[in-house]
Amino acid sequence: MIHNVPYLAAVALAIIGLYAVLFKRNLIKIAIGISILESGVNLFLITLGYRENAVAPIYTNLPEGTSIPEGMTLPVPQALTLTSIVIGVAVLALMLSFAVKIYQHYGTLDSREIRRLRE
Amino acid sequence: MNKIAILMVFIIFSCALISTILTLRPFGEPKSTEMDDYIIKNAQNETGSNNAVTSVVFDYRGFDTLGEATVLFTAVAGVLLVLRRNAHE
Amino acid sequence: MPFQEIINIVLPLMIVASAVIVVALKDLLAAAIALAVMSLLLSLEFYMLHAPDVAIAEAGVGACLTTAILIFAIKATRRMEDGR
Amino acid sequence: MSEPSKIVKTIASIIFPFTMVFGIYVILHGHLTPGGGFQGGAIVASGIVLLLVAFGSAEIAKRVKESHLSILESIGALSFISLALLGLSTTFFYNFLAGSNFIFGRIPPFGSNPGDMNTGGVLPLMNISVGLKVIAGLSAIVLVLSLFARSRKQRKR
Amino acid sequence: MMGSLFLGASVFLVICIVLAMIRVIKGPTVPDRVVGLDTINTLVVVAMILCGAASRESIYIDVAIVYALLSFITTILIARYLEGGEI
Amino acid sequence: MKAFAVTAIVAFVAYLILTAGSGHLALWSIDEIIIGVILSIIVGILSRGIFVKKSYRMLNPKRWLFGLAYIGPFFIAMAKANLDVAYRVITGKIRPGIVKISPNLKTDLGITMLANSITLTPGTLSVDVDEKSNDLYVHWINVKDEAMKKMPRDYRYVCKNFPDWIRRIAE
Amino acid sequence: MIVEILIYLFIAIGLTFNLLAVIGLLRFPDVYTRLHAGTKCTTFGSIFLCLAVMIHALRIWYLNGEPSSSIMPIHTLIALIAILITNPTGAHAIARAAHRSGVKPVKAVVDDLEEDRECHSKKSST
Repeated sequence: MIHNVPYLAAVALAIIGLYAVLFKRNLIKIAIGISILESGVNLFLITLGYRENAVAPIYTNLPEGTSIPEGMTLPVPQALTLTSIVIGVAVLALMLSFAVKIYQHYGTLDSREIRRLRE
Repeated sequence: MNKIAILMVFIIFSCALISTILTLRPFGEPKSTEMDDYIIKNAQNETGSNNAVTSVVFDYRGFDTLGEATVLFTAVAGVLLVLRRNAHE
Repeated sequence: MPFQEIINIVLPLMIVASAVIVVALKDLLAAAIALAVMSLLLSLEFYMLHAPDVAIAEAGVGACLTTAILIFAIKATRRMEDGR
Repeated sequence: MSEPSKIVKTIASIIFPFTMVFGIYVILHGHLTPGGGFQGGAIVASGIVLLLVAFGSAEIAKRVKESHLSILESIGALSFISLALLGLSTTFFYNFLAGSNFIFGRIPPFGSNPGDMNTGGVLPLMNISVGLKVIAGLSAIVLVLSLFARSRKQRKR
Repeated sequence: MMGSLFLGASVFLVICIVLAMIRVIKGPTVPDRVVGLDTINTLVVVAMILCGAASRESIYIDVAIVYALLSFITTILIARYLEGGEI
Repeated sequence: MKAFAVTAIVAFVAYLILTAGSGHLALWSIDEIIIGVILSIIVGILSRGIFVKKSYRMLNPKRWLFGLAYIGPFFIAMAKANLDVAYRVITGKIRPGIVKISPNLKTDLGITMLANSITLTPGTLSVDVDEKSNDLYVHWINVKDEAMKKMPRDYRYVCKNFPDWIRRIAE
Repeated sequence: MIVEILIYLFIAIGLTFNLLAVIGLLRFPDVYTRLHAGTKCTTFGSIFLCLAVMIHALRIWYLNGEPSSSIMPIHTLIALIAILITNPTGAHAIARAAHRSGVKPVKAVVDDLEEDRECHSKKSST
């Protein structure tokens, strides 16, 4: 169980992010919560691809004595995480720009207040 | 009423996530599929690139990168659309 | 390698701690700083898990761009989470 | 009150070219060392944030116009898709340059090797095109947000 | 031999990071937190270099260079916001 | 044009240092050098007015020799600084204050080097700089009474003879 | 043999100063004194740790003799130079921002900057 701490941390990050999304009322805090959730997913994917006593799947100046399929971490989860990170920053920028625009219109960032003002 | 529903959703999701973790393989010993071994062994010959991750990103799974580029483009267009008119006023 | 295991136990706990701080802080600027710390430690964790590609991406995006975007947004709106 | 201090300005002007060199290095060596189009693009965009912080947006407006950014983004997207289309005789995203002894067309020996720039087939070209796209997109986001924040502040006064 | 030495040193640095995080958590004002962030930046760069040397991978050190260059930008960005200038 | 050339050459050298060890042509391979030339032209165009402003004073190699010689006293002062901070961390004896010194340096590079050296040497930390007269405001962790007597404070108490060194290097 | 002793010595010095920096960060009373500890000691400690790595890598280069083993010492040197340039500047920026946002030094004997700013504001107001 103690060795599975990275998995637990990934799940804990996801739960914290979910908490922020569901219970916080500030729009910027909600965006931050989504960002944390996404970090949890990234950590989970990378942790799935980790092999003990292995190095990254890059052949440039590989240390001597590395066995080729077993001595390397899995490349596919890393590639997926790579695309996920750039998508994350783009989506965060989009969410924040919406939040800024909403603040300009309604003068508040509170989600419930905005819902009340809209009616 | 609304608050109770949100709390229920939160608790159900958390329980699902935690119960998933308990059934996973131990840390550091992944189940290596045939695909991963194939990519690690043959990436250098087939794509000529030393970095297996780059060859996965742009060659074996190029469609993912295409989708990612589309999402990036859409997000940038959205940000410009939302904010730019205001900057000119 | 016991050292590797120690690192892999301590770092995730710190990441979770900083995430808790991010959610708990009322000052959004301080939350942005804590988010920067979280992404810093996350990048170190990726590095320790032998994924340098992802570590560079997380470093470039999390260290500079995310904080920059958040601070611009905070500047355009207001700094405290609740209150006028 | 609003100017950054002289020391920060001087150090920023020293750091900026090296950030650019390092970002382009990361983009170009994506098939040899950790890095690639996304990472290098993020680093170059961070260099633009550095300019924005140290010298203000007037300095950037002298150098980069919005039309430049949109042209860069279009060039990146178009070259990416056309590079993918060129391999269509076999499949989409087929690496047609690898092993052809043309530009970037060498195949490295199997196993550990010191790394040769002239390998990788279409991967370096794709890295460059995605890098252009990411540079243009992220810099546009940052510039527009900062302009918006500034205009909000002026209206408040 | 040398590898485990460098890894042990980086474990020590990670413990230093834990102590520096206490300042980020406690810090009464925002500048205190930024000081903590700055210290953690330097410690993380050094820890990355040590781990790269421990795993005998020379290409890993690029990540440390990226961090050393970019963390500076975050610091002066927050400093600019704090002193109230236009960013 | 000269600014462009200087920037491009600096970028080229930086690229060469980054890619050292790639081939057998005295550490570099021919591909890297070709790509380095293209890259240095791009970087030169991008940052032509930023890296080099107006003065070309630093092109003189004598200044670089002085800069190398400056490392010695600087490193000794830095070691002293750390022992000093260690002493204050353990005992907790501090007597802080912000003092103003006028080192009479004219160029931006000189004042930047002085401020960074002051930050790394014993007990001092540069807080602010006057934009016009280049006066430095220094946070001093252990204010000495001798330094407080005259109003234009004597900079020798704060930073020894570093301004003289820097005058030789950067002015 | 002597090289190994040198590496051990440098790592010990570096770790000691990094630990001192963090303790100082926790013990000192206000922002400026914390910056003293957090900047000087971490820079000094990282110089020694990087030197240890560089000596180790240079020895490998000397024993091995291939040009590709020169990558590690050179890149470590670049990272060290980046730390050396950016760290004091960041400290300066934080100190200036803290002073402008109104954080006063605790138990200060003298504060010339505050006096000068008050003089300046009086002059401009009258």
